[in-house]
Amino acid sequence: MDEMGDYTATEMMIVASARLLAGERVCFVGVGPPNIACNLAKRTVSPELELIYEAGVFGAVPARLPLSIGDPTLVTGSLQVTNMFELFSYFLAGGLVDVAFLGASQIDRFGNINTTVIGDYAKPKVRLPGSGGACEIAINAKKVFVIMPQSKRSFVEKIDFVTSPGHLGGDRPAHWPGSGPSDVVTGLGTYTFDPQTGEMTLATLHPGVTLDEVVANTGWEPKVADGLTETPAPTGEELRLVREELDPEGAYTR
Amino acid sequence: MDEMGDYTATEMMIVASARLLAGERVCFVGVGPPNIACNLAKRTVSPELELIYEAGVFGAVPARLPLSIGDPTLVTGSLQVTNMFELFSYFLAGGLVDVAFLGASQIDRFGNINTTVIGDYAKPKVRLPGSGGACEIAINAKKVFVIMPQSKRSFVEKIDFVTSPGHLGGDRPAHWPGSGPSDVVTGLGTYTFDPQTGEMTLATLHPGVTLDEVVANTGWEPKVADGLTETPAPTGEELRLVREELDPEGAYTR
Amino acid sequence: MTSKVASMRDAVAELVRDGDTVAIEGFTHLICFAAGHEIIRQRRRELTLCRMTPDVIYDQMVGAGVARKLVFSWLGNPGVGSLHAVRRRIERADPEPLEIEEYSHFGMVCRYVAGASRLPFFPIRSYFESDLPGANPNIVPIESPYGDDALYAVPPLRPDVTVVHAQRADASGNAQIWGLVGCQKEAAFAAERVIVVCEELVDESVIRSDPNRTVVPGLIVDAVVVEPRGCHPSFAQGYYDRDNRFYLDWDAIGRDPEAFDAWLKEWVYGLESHADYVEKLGEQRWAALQPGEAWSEPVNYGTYD
Amino acid sequence: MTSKVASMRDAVAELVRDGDTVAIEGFTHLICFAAGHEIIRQRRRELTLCRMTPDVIYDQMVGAGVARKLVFSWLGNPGVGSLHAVRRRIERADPEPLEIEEYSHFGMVCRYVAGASRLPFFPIRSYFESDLPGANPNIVPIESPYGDDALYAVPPLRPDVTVVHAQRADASGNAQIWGLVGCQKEAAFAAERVIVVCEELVDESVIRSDPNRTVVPGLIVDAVVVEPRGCHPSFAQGYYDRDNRFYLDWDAIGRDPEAFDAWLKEWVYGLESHADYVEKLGEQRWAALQPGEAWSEPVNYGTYD
Repeated sequence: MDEMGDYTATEMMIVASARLLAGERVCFVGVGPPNIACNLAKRTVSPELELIYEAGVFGAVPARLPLSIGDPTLVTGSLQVTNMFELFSYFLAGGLVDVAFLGASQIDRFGNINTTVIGDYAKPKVRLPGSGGACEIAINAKKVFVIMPQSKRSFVEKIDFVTSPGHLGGDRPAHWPGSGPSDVVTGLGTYTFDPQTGEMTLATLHPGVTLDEVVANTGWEPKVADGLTETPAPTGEELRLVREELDPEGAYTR
Repeated sequence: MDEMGDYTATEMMIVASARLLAGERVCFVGVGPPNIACNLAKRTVSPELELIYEAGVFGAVPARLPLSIGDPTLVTGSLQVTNMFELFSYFLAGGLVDVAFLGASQIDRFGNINTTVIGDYAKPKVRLPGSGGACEIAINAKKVFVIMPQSKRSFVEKIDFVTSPGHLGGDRPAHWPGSGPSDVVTGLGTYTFDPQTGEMTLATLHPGVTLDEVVANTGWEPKVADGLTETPAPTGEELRLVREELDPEGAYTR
Repeated sequence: MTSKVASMRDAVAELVRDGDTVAIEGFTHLICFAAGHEIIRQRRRELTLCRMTPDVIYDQMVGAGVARKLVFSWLGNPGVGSLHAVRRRIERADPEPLEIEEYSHFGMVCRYVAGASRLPFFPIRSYFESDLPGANPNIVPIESPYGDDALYAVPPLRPDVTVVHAQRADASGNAQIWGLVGCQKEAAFAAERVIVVCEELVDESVIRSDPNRTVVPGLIVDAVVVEPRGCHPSFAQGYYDRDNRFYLDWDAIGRDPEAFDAWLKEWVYGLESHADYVEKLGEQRWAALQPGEAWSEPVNYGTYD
Repeated sequence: MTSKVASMRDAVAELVRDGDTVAIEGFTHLICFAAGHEIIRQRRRELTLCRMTPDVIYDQMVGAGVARKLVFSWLGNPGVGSLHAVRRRIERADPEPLEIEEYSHFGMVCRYVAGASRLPFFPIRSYFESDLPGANPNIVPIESPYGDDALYAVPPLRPDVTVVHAQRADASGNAQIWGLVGCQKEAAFAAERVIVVCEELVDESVIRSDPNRTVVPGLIVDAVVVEPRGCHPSFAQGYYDRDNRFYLDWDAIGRDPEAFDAWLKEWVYGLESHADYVEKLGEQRWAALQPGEAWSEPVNYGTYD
């Protein structure tokens, strides 16, 4: 699936996401690729990273890769389990989260996210899961990394429903607790946001991906950084960690 | 101290208070005489009574009489310890408390209570402890029993500060969660409140106490029930329980 | 104290009524599928089902026709995908419409807190510039009385019945949970009636040996049901693992209405009780879900006399 | 992880500054007198001291002159009577005035919750027709956005420093408490800086054996001070009893300014550290405070790999 040289598109996304965590301290994390990225970062660029799982666990040491956002392996041997009220009130709204990962079914050029419906809310074409904690994460985490697959259906001019606010129309209020999405990682490249206009800006292309491919998979005329570069390919050590330690069964990465 | 026949005024107050608990289910209790009254009631008129201590303990089985409102003997062997937020939010404001005991430094004829200051708030003659949980107990407990010593200084026409609302001027709003004080027990007698006017009404005189004594120790013209009777004296069994089991050192009762 | 121990059949028959608002809570952990199945078996109707994460249990209940309405914050099969029976009703009114009332996780949690505290609203720092308040008029803007700080309010949620599954409880319903604790305490205190289901019925002295571990006090509990393995395919920390295979398999079952009906017939209507379900699942499956041992370090509460 | 273990002297020197708002919490239980004494010893000034129940520790601190202001909800020597040093300053500005800001217990608790949650206010069902809102203009009426339900709001409390005493903690500050838990968790999360003081420094593996017991995560902790018996005359469940005799004796000491000063000189200024205080108190006194054993039943978290 999606082979790119000797690694998959998902492996590239996970590795690129992990590298973004260099220098970060506290990360709010769900399961799936963000979980692998965080645990990769702890073994590489960010050994002091502290993880808070949305299920209410701090300092987890998972012995296996969880399928669900809640799993007993996140609990056993962790430092603290907390109830949902305290998790959202004290950890998240309390301002302890430096960065959080969000996924998206649709995203627009300002990083506003839809995970609620495709089509009309009252009569949806596709009913998606909804917010979960995403809406309050998007508002309260100091910054947000988005990991998602990229296509014309997901990178759209206008999202069908704003589940989680990004930079709005470029005018996200400065007094909000968090500053919104800072980075987006897709199967094609990585993006940052223009600090003036709040517009998503292509920063790197993954190895083998062309700018034309990005344009063909973006629902608007994408802004491209002046110094567009290539995403450094995953190193052998990064791939080894992902394949042998973090996702040995390849549930997410193959 | 205050000998009345072969029992003390405090013993009479405790026994009279315990009897009020007949038929009650959930009682919010502090330490001192109310604690003894509750534990006496559990052994006599109200074996199914459930006690919630203000320190955050449900189902305590104290092995000794605590001096303070918080004591390790309340915790060991109890059914649940809860934090202060949940105690006040879920147990008290949540409406689980059928009856609570309050003390008072001053009370007026409508059962409004002062435990804050004697004199002016900004320049008090005597600075009292303040509310603690009393203000929210007075509002949220389904009903309130007041235990206090009686004198012209404590039973006053106008209290210096309303810490905890009683029947206001007789017009306590019916939509408040709790219905306010239903009974007052002093060293002289017991009182109920007129359901129409909210006025405190002398219901019984403790054995050996005269109406004149009550009048001399009340800061207003006290209302007296038509069927004023004598408080039944403590039984031998009640006294035995108080003296041998509940307060063997006589910390509160002698 | 009086024992509140009852069979699941009797507890559901007595305490869950047509038209009730019902919360079977548990954040992936301790989701009481046994209670959900019994509600299906007794063919309750017109329920309003509340859960942060409806999970497969509400897919089963909604597909079985017990619910008129769903109140939730994240609607999916965790780690797998969609709840197809729920989606059919929302997207195509198939076989009938399903009313929904949607929040975020923080909103749902605070609705339970408000319900438990008898607060008329709870203020939270969320929903700014989201379309959620537009989709759900119960989410309203509110100002701080101390300045121009703007928040949103959510209304209290007070279920008629909350079901809490605990690892251990005594006969009065004092229940202890470890591992993920979600919002069970809040959902229980918010409810009019509470059913505690437990893996193990223990003597009161076990509860009393560690009162800080008690999540639900017997004070608010109406019935105690002893139902070992009652959460499958969800999990009970220290008792059995999450059956991820079931969740993965459910995707195909839930997607196909015929397979869905056949599954219900075989695993719910065709069985008398959860004990039958446990037996039918088979010891081999249970053995694979058996965790190893990792015991807590005990603490001394001390004696004081 | 990096160790945060420090001496009480260094922790107070570095983390408690003149003019700070300080909360040494604990509802009768786990009140860290050792921290209070060190603050007195280092002659901090102009502090705003916050506690639900100021207790004897704040009587000592207020009488010693460290505080400009007191924020509280119940001002007394529990089970005994008054805090005389505090009363002298409030009633007679003796030797100097003391500013006060007064709430009820529910109000104080919810101020910490609001502080921990970064909420600009917290709504509570209290203060109706009480004179407290008149005495404290920070307690203001508020309406529900859903109707004419009236409540009162209290503002958030965000201490510069919160001190939490725990039975056990690891070197990163992950702290576990059992027995009365008061509002320590909320006060810690609400604070800018947190000092964890513990009876026992334990290996991280002890904390990890029972993550549901952790009250304060190391994430928010700045220093860990190992100070056995650091709560006397308050108590530590399972470690030492409340020293009621001390509380009773304090009445006469606090009542007499000369006796008060002599006590401070003998028990605080005259000693280098809490270890000296423990020794000076004498083993006979400590032996009388030693509880018997009442161990919690352990629970299995299970292993999953």
